[in-house]
Amino acid sequence: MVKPENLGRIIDEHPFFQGIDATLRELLVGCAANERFDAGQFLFRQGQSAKKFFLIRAGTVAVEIDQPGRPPIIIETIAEGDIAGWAWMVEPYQSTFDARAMTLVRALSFDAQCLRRKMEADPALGFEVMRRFVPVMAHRLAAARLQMLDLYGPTKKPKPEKTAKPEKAEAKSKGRNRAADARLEKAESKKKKDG
Amino acid sequence: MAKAKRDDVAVTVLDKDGLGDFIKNLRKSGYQVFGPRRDSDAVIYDLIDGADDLPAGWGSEQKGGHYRLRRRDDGALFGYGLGPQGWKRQLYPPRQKLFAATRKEGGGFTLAPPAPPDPPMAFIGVRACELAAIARQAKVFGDRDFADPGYQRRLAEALIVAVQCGEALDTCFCASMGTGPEVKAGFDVKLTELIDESRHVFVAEAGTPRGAKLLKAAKPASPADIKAAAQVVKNAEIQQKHLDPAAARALAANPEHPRWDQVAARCLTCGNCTMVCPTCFCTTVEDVTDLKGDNAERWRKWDSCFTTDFSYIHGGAVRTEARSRYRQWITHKLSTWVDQFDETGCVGCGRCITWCPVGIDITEEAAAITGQGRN
Amino acid sequence: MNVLPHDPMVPVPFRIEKVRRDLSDTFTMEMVPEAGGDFAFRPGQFNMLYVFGVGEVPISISGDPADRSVLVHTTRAVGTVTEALDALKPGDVLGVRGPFGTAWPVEAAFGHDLVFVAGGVGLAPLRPAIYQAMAHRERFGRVIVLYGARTPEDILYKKELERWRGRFDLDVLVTVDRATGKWGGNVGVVTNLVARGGFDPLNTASFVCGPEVMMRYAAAALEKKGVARDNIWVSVERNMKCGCGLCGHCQWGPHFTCKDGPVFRFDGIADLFQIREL
Amino acid sequence: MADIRTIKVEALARVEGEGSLHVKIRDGVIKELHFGIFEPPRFFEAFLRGRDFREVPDITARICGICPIAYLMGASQAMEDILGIQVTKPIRDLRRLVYCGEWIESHALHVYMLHAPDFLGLADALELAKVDRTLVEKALRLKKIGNEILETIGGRAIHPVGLRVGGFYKAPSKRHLRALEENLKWAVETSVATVKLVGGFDFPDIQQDYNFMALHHADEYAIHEGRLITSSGLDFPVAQFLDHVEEEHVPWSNALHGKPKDGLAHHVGPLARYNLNYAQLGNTAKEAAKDAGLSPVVRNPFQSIVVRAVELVQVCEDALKIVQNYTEPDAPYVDAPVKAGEGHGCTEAPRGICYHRYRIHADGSVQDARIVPPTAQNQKVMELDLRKVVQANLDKSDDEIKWRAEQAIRNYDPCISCATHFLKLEMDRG
Amino acid sequence: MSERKRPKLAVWKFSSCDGCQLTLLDCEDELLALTEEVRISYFLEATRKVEKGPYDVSLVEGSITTPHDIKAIREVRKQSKLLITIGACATAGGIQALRNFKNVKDFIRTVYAHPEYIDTLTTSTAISDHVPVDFELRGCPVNKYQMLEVLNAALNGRKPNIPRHSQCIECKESGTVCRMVAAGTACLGPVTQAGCGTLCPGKDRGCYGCFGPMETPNTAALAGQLLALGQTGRDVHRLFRTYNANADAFRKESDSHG
Repeated sequence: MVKPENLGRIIDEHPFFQGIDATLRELLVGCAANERFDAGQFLFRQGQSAKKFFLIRAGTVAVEIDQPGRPPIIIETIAEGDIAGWAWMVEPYQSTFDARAMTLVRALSFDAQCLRRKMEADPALGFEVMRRFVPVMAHRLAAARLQMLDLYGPTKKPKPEKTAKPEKAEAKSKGRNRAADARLEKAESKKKKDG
Repeated sequence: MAKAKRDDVAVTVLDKDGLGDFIKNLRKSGYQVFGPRRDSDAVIYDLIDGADDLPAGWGSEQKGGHYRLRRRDDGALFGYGLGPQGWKRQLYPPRQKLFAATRKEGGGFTLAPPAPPDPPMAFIGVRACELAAIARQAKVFGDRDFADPGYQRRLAEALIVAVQCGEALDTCFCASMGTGPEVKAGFDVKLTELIDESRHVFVAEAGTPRGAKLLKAAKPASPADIKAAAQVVKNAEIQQKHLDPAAARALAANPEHPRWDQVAARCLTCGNCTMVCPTCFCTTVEDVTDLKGDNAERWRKWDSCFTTDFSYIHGGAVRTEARSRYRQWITHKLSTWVDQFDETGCVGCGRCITWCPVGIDITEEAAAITGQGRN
Repeated sequence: MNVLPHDPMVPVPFRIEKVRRDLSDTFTMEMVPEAGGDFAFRPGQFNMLYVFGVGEVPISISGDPADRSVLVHTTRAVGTVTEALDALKPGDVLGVRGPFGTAWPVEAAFGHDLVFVAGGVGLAPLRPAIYQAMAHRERFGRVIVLYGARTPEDILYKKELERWRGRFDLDVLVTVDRATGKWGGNVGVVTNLVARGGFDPLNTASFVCGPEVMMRYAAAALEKKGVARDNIWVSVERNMKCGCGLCGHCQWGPHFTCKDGPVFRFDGIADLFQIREL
Repeated sequence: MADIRTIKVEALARVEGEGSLHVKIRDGVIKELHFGIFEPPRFFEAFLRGRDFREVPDITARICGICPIAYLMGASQAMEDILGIQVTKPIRDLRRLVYCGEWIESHALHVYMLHAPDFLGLADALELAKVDRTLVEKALRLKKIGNEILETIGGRAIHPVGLRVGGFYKAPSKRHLRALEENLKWAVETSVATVKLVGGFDFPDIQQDYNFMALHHADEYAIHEGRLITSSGLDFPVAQFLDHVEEEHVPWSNALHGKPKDGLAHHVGPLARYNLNYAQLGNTAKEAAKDAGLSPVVRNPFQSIVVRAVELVQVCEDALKIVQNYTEPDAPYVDAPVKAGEGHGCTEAPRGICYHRYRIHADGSVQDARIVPPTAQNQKVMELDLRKVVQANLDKSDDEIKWRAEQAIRNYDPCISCATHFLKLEMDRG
Repeated sequence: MSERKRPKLAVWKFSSCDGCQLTLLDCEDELLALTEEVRISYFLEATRKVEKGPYDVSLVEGSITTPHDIKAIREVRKQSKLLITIGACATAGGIQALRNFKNVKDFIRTVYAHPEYIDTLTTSTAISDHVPVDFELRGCPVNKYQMLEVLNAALNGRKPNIPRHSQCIECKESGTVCRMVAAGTACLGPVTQAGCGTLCPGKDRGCYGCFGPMETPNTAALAGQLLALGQTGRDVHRLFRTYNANADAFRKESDSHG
């Protein structure tokens, strides 16, 4: 374990805590620890109780979802300067993703229980941590949405004449005439049988 | 005290026959002469054979979405107001061939320039606002890095006979836009029609040496004639409609004004306003081929920012809604045109008001959006 | 009257020398004027490419501006004309009009860190600027290429990016939206890379090219990082029929995208980005 | 074992619309023969109710893309009959001219592109073009001249927009009509040559004893107005059409069979017109007919192609005369106040008489509509012809019989789309 | 002439007047040239020669009005690489779609003999209501130049130059004076797709909408203006309810002036 004074320096240098008040910093240091993960090791796992969050100091972490029978889906990669894990702040304090070290990762971890207790006791600290966390979460959410947009354009051409109309036709057919057509066919086959 | 006039600003007087001879001379000199002519329901600008084709005694009543020919009792040749379309029809035709391409044996293709140009044109009856419109388009087609040589050539060759307005239509607002009613520049010959109990003549003033040459044989005007001609245009200064061009610049700064939705509810996005606007210059291109695909041509066609195709980029149109298309049109016309060409794109002819099937009025919309109090 | 200029609406025939497939739907063509001669352009400019009988499209030039002997275009086949371009082979002829438009101000960025932010095929219009910057490498601080693609299979100029990445004087960071196969690199949008890039925001010029939404967010990320608006440039796409300010289609607020752009300084157009259906 | 042959033509080619033929032969005897029209009903008469009378000409034009003038004009005349409108001479001339255009277009199409290939053993005119391209080019030019007349007066060839109750929306200028003159001169010559050409074809020797019915006009070869006459001796105004003709519904066809009440199946179209109005043909047409070996009475249905060509000569010449003598009307149409009433209109479509009857309310809305197109009237005689043709060719192969039978149907230039419109029939089991 | 591979063209007919396929035969100047570029494989109106599918291009005329039609159009779709509908019937149901607004049984209560012989649907619908369509060519009938343009574009792999904007733009390009403004004539031009060649306004009458609704038709605003010009609600209703009555925009507008 690294000594608290060293942790304090690391906290000071990390952009996430830039400009933090010295007293509050000391409170934080009390909950912090320095950690290291080899490539392949998990920082936390989906479904587990979120006991910590991490300030990534070096290396790359994959935030991913496991799927049976296929390789896990990487949702995003986070790296130096980023925060990993915010589930510790939101009830029921359960991790929603896996966080896997893609390379050697050095990170500062914060004990969630310790921090939550201190935050409740000291609203100034609570506010300060929240103030720094909310933008991170907001940014992460925005980035995730962007990622879903298929921003760089479709690979398949959007045939304007060809697809526009058939889509409409399909939709329409499903709604109205396809169903009507099916009914008719039924009626017809019945008629044949009857006749 | 009468002073001797300089030769190159000869002011003369033509009677109706004189005007007829004038047109005849133009035709003789090889010009295709375009002028006002009565079609069934309107006075249009078309090829004319002589002064007899001019719409003698026809006037027009124009307001939002409304145009009617009216008989005048003074027999005026130029009393029809404004035609449905300006001179861009002639100077920048609705369809122009850009080139023809032919496949070569063994690959590749050759490009042939379009057909040789038509003979030069002469325009009879160009109003002050129309002169301004021609100047605006000339700037678009030649002022900056790339010029349109076809437009430049047609305009350079065109002989322009302007006519001063003796009265304003209900849709006119050239006075607001500073383009009229007085004809000041950009003409070869300027005509002012004078009609009273005793005579029906045209005071003709040359604006260029070419114009002066055409008037050489004509009778000089008397100071009284000149005074009377100057008086004619005064009547046209009384105009119903106003538009504050300086205030209208603020349109671009109001992209979210609720009025856009109101006008969109009325707007048909039919594109009539852009088609009749004498400064609207947008075009699209069409590629055509013969069936075998060995010969191809590319044509330039008038286009309108009211079509969805106009703003199409792969995936879809940028301006899908009527509000954004109307906004594009009026904002460009009155506001961003100034950023682009240091002057407004509107000359106050009022055609967009008359020929809008539902009578949307550019002056009202501009005033409402820029909060100029008038509504 | 002055001498009438050459009609900018008439194309010049170019012969295709080489075609390379970059991605399943993207390809790079090298062409030379059929009648011989050079082709000069500035990075960021575009040409109107005409396929016989089919039509014309604006395509950015993606080659090295220092090499005037060959004209290079990278195109994605997304519509009728670009698909027809895709069908052309070496030896075929197409029509070229241009170059048109404004350029990436590479020289004006001398003395700064230079950050390229590209998304998808948006890397193509930036490539000439990257070439030019590398030709004057000593005039810049750090030079960084941040590139985002949809999947690892959609990464344009993959080999070239590898080559660049191997250089000590050029940082290349690539990210994908979705990791596939053996991808071991970054996952996430390209804007995330901006936050990580080690450049001096107060002394950085940034050239951004990609889909409009991506550019909006990339510019925001750059601003957040501390890069001033007047040090950010973006390349905007609008419908173009003439390429030279005559047809009116590409108007965007007060601008003709074809001649006032496609490269705009961000401070001049940031507000326009916010207006819907402009 | 009985020798049973079934000959089916599922879908007739080179006719307009969709029709079929079904023949059952047992031991060398025709047991069943149905010429069926399976063009689905379109309910024109039903949805015309409630429409404004001014709309009727344009709407009924949509019954048929090949002879829209027959509907535009028949409907207009019926409305004029109600309103008491008499059109002026220039309008009447324009009407005849535009109708000539339709005849030229339709006859040229039928003679060269639909019917002639049968006589030459070819599948279509495109095969003919391979044999004689110039001939097909001439045919197309002739057809185009007809269309040009339609376009000049009506705006377009199919469903022209220029015609209305009382006349025209806008009369063409003298200059515009004059532009047709040179082409029409060529058309007269070419149609004379056409008579000669088709007169030389081989015709199966079949003589039928038809009861012809056609419009008749004392001063001209009747096209757009006249009285109705029959070879059985009837002579009555068009208003009495329904007193003489009734309709019958047969199970194998979507079209009603029109049939005279006097019991004699009647035949309408070129043969009927030629036989009943020979005296009104112009000299050029008469001579062309004579040169082609046609007597003033023609009863061989296969020779209808020659008669059609003779009519081409007639209408090309008529059109030329009108174009040369045209004066622009003072007003393009004649108007009159609306009133309630019943009116009739009947004209000679290229394939025979097309009858209209309407009743309108005082506000101008249609109360009731009745239209009897030519092909419906001919169905009966077509079946009679077919029986004869099939019987005469029983020794031939099925394919040969099929071809002969198709040809016999094409003798009538059947316009099947027209034939079905007037059915007001129940859809089955909704 | 060498028999190089020409694309196979088929022309199909459903419920219609035949006018649109006749338009193909009306291409007098281009017909022979066209047949050098395409192989006419199925076109009953012109030839008894029938070739089996699949076809490269199918032109489909007419609307779907019988149960048999539904089966047939699916088969046509299956056999066709490119399916192009031609005309108002095929793209909007045509004039016979007027039945869609009525109870067809009302039509039938009238005298007629043997309804059991007939098989028909209660509606007349567009081809695209039943199968995917690659391109819809408008008009009642189609314009022959547009038809050639679409075939030409298909042959040459380019986008057809078929505008979707208003008829007004075409009127202005041709220099035709606006009937509505200059004579107060009721006109559907502002909401109708261009392409006919400015026929009705060129003949001094208002456009009656045979090319169907344009891309973004503001029918309500036009209807308001028509009323202001003195048309009655019934007039407006009827004006929108003709050859493209079943096209969405026109149907809705006519419904609101019942």
